[in-house]
Amino acid sequence: MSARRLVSLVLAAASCAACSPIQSALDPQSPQAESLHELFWLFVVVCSVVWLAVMASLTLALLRNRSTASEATAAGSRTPALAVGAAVVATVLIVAGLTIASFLATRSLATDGGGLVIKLRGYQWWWEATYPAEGVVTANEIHLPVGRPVRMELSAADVIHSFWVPQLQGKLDLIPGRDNAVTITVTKEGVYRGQCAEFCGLQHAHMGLIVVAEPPAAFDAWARAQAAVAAAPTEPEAQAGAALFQAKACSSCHAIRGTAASAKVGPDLTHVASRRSIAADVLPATRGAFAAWIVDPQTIKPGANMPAIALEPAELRALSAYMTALK
Amino acid sequence: MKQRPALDVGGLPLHGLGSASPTWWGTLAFMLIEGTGFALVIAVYLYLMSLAPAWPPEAPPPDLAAGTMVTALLLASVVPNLLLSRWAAAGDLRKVRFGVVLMTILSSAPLIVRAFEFAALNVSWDTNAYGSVVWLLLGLHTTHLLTDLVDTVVLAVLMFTRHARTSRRFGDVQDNALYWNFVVVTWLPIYVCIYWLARV
Amino acid sequence: MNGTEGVRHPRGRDLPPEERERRLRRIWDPPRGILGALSVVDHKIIGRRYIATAFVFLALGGVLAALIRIQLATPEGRLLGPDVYNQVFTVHGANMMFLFAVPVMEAMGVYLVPLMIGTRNIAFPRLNAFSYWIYVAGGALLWIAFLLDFGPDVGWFGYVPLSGPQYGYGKRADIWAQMITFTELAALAVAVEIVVTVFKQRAPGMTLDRIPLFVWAMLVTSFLVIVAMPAIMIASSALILDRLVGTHFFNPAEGGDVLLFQHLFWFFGHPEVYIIFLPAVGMVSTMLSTFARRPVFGYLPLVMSLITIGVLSFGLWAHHMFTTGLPRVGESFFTASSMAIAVPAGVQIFCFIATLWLGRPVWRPPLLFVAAFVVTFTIGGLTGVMVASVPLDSQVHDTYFVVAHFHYVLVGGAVFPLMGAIYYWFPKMTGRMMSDRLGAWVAALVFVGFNLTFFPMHVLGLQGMPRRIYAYQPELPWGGLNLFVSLASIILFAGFLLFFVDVVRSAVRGAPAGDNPWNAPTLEWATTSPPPSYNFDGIPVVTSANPLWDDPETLPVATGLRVDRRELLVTSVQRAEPEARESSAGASIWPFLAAVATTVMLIGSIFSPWAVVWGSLPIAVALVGWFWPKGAPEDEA
Amino acid sequence: MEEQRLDRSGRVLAAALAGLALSACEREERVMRRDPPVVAALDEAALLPGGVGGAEPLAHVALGKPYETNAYEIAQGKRLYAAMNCAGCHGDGSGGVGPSLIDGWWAYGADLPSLYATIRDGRPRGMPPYRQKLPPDSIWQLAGYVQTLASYSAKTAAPGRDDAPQTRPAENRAPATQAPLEPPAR
Repeated sequence: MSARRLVSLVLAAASCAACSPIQSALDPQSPQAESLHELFWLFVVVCSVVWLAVMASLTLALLRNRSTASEATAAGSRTPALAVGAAVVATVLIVAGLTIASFLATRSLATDGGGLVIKLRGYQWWWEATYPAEGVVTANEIHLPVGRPVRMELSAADVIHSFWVPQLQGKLDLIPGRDNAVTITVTKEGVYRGQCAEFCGLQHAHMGLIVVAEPPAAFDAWARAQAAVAAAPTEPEAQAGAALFQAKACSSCHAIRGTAASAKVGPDLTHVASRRSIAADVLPATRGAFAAWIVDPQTIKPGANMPAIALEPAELRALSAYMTALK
Repeated sequence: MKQRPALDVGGLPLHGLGSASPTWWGTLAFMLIEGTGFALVIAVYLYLMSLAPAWPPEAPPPDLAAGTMVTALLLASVVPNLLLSRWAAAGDLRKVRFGVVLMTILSSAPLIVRAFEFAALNVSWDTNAYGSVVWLLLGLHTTHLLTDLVDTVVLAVLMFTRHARTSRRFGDVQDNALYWNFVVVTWLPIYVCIYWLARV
Repeated sequence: MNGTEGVRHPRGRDLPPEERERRLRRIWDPPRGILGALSVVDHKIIGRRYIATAFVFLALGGVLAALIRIQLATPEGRLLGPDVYNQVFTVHGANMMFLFAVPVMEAMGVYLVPLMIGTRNIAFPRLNAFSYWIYVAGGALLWIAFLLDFGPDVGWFGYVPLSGPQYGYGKRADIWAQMITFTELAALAVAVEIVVTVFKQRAPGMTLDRIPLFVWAMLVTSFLVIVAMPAIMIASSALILDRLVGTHFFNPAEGGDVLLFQHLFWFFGHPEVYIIFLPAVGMVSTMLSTFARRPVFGYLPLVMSLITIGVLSFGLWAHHMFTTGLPRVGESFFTASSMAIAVPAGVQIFCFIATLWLGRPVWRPPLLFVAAFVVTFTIGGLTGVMVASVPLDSQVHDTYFVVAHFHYVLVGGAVFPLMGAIYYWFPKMTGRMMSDRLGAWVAALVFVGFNLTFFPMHVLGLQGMPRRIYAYQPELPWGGLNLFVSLASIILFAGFLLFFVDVVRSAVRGAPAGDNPWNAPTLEWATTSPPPSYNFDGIPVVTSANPLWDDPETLPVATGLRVDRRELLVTSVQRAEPEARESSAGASIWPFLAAVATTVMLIGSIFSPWAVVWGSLPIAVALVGWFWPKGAPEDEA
Repeated sequence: MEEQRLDRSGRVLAAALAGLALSACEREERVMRRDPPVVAALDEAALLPGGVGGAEPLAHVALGKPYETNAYEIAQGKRLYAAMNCAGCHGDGSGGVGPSLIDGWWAYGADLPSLYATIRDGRPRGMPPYRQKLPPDSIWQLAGYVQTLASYSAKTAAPGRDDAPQTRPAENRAPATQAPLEPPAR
């Protein structure tokens, strides 16, 4: 039993080492996740010791009087009563200890909000991020400055979602009619992945979120670029795409700041090509992926609210060129 | 296995009354279920109240007249109800017949006034959550009034048939009286919730 | 007037045994024919039907589990689309909780409690029949809806707003909510019967400290049902009202609250776990004592721990809501109470081990399942301590870690003991033994298969895999373990398959069992296997906690019950002193008709609120028919 | 005799189940993706001159009229009603700048093809065309939803009410209890 447990843990460690740890609670990258991680291993060690002790006594008990005889043994002795009593006392102490450790960890998580505020709003099935002070609206990918506490203000537009980036912080729900907030301080540069953790309907499985932690200077540059309106495309094909975007159904749902398109139904696409992925981290933000997503979203994310738009091949090329140009 | 007679129960009565009757305990268990249900709906009421910025929201509090009258009628019915229970325990068929007929009338009266209570709530169930929860409270209690009335009517009819003269039937009358007391007692906190918590 | 004197009724003790048996059979045997089968009120027949039906639902739920494992074996699985997958996992969960786990535990109680306490039928036998039919109707509602692509797709927990009027399109969520009404109605009915049976129908002399532990467990469970189930009925009714007539219980824009639903759901949902687990503890205690060949160690601490768990279980509900942002004070309270429940659970495990330590274990299949239970459940209990901690839970909540945790608790803690219990009581129910050899194989396959399937899920959860996802992207590092889990589940399925094979084979060709094949100490073994329709010829008189070990040859009995009507003994609550000879209701078609009327009303109310009004009339008629005296000897006293 | 009766009741039961199955499938099926040719065919409504009245596209009939009977499609229509800002002119359905949609009085016909044409091509005095703004299947969803708003007979499927402030009794209390109003004065 213990061997199997060990193997599994080794297996876990191995699988973490083998691939990039992009969404794992076992690879903490912020003080908050770090303290959760320490607490986790404390619990694992204590629980394993308890379990091994129980298993050892069970094995001994089973093997001690191994017999097929059918007579009942004489009434019990004092030893087991004492042992059971001691075990109960030990349980009480262990439980009390773990409870205290858990309270201490909770306290260590409580941090004051920093200067940066991000409003994260959950939609079926994507995330909208607003930086009120910086004037940035984006979707499915948020950038954070390293070392600065960030206050995430969580709200839901439709059903309950849950914000969870395991490497950075435990999860917290986005609940219609209620406001939640959580503070994160990322200490290491990197790209982290999160995912909606509360069942939210058809595409709950594909509601990813990318978190990019970068040095403050890079973050400021990013925020400035994101706050700007979209530059008019220069290539003729992309220009044709821009016209199509306004004429076709795209502009009924999406906004591109700096153009007439300002609908708030779907994600803001002003700088969509600057993101690492599209469709809530389902496809990379490449031209081919844009085309695939525009022409047949329901095969990629069945049930998503993006309808398929009938387009001529040339129109599709133009639109995807335009999307790719929205850096 | 071989059997060895160790006890003769032949002399015991064929039916126990009160706590010796399984039906009595069953009634108690159902009262526990329904009491929990009432308590939970009251908890829902208090929970929604604690969230609301104003209570009742956007509506005048319920008018007192009908609800208070129902309360008075219910409380008044307790006395004959207890008498009926005592007559049943004594096995006095004549008085029990009178009692069940009286209780049929006494338990339909609050039901009639209850109809006016819904109008006196000043809010519809689909106006807001406050309306929903007061309608639920009142509806749930009305269901109990109604079921107990049907039960009393059936029992009243039964007491005039050849099945009346058994201790089992007198037990039924006692259990029904017990249940009516329960219906009255559960009304009191609901009455306070609906009519008086909306005024504090 | 109460007929004690007056007419001389025939008494059992005055007759020769054969004649007594003939007369008892004539009044207690169930009626024949289709109508007779629908009128049965014998707790053994209803219990058997209940158990068999629950196992059918287990098998059906297992098929859904297999579909889930095939879908998740590879990244972006293409077997099921998101719509079907959501229905599959919802129906799997709802089916296992509401149609298998709770009913099967109550069914074991329905079958065993009257036998273990030495009475002839359960209290309110017609209510028992009604309960079974309502349960079948609820199960049929869920499964027919699912097969018609109509199945609920909102999770077994049905959180609003996803299940609410705006996002729960069509009638799928209503099916879920109404299925709950059906099963809870059935469960509440059984709980009332068991409470009253244990309180009032125990054999003379069975004082509180002589009640078998399984009966204690069922008693505590029944109280949990009585107090917990109204919460879910209110939650599901409020949901239906929101969806059907436009109330606003859960609409934040009109003063409602979405978390209110979660509070109500988990006020039921957490005790629910113990409703499933406590009977299993009772089964383990009973089997352990038989196969350790000594009375169970620590009777009093075990009873106290059952009661403590029952009470504490109501202080835990919010630990399912740690990620909703509850106030800190509340979280601390719920953390402390959730962890505290580890203490009584620990007491139970320690007493079990001490029993084995003092006894001479006999290696028959039930003991194998008990061992599997201790090993597996302890892991589930310890991961339970982990999820009770708010900070830890914020990482593992709604991930595969929790999926692993509750399968360890529910399968390890309840299904393993249940399978052992089937091996243990199968001889009593059918008169035939199940196979020791196959039993050992079943235990080994299920134990190994279960742990290989579910242990890696802890790791998957920590690696960030959320629950209830129909697919995952190949870039995420979960492919290997998921494939491993899916392959390992084949072993688990093989174990269950072999179990069903053994049940069917033994029912047809098993070796005859005899009255007491395990040399067990409790009263159900004092009668024949299977027991006659009247359970006991003479009502046993109890003088100790393990009556059959005191004297395995002769049974002290109470005599003097009539043989011309269904009669049983009512005793006092505390000391079980005889109080009355009570009649027990005979077979009747009315409970079935009442169940049909109720079914029509409840299903109709999914579509129109007026169904409640018009549907109540036939129910009232059926209930009057049910309770109206027919002049049978049982009706008069 | 007994057997025959069982046989007959079995057949009745089977027929009832089959009927239930059909209606259930119709009502609850969720088709998330329609093939592009089907979507194109949905645009081919044979309208009478003037764009009022006419035959539905054969494709809609062949699909089993999902936009009238399927809960999911109607709910999608409701979502689009909010997303396309229909409320900007029609309010919650009771009208505003644009005419009311719940009074049962339709200036351009209450049948689905006419509603489709109204949304797709627009109408004089302010109703903009959505031909370029929505694909045909989305317009059908919207038309199906709008039709339920003024429905005076129970339909097999209705949209749920929104979790939003309520300005009028919810759709799920339909059918409305009042008779169609008199046409508004011009």
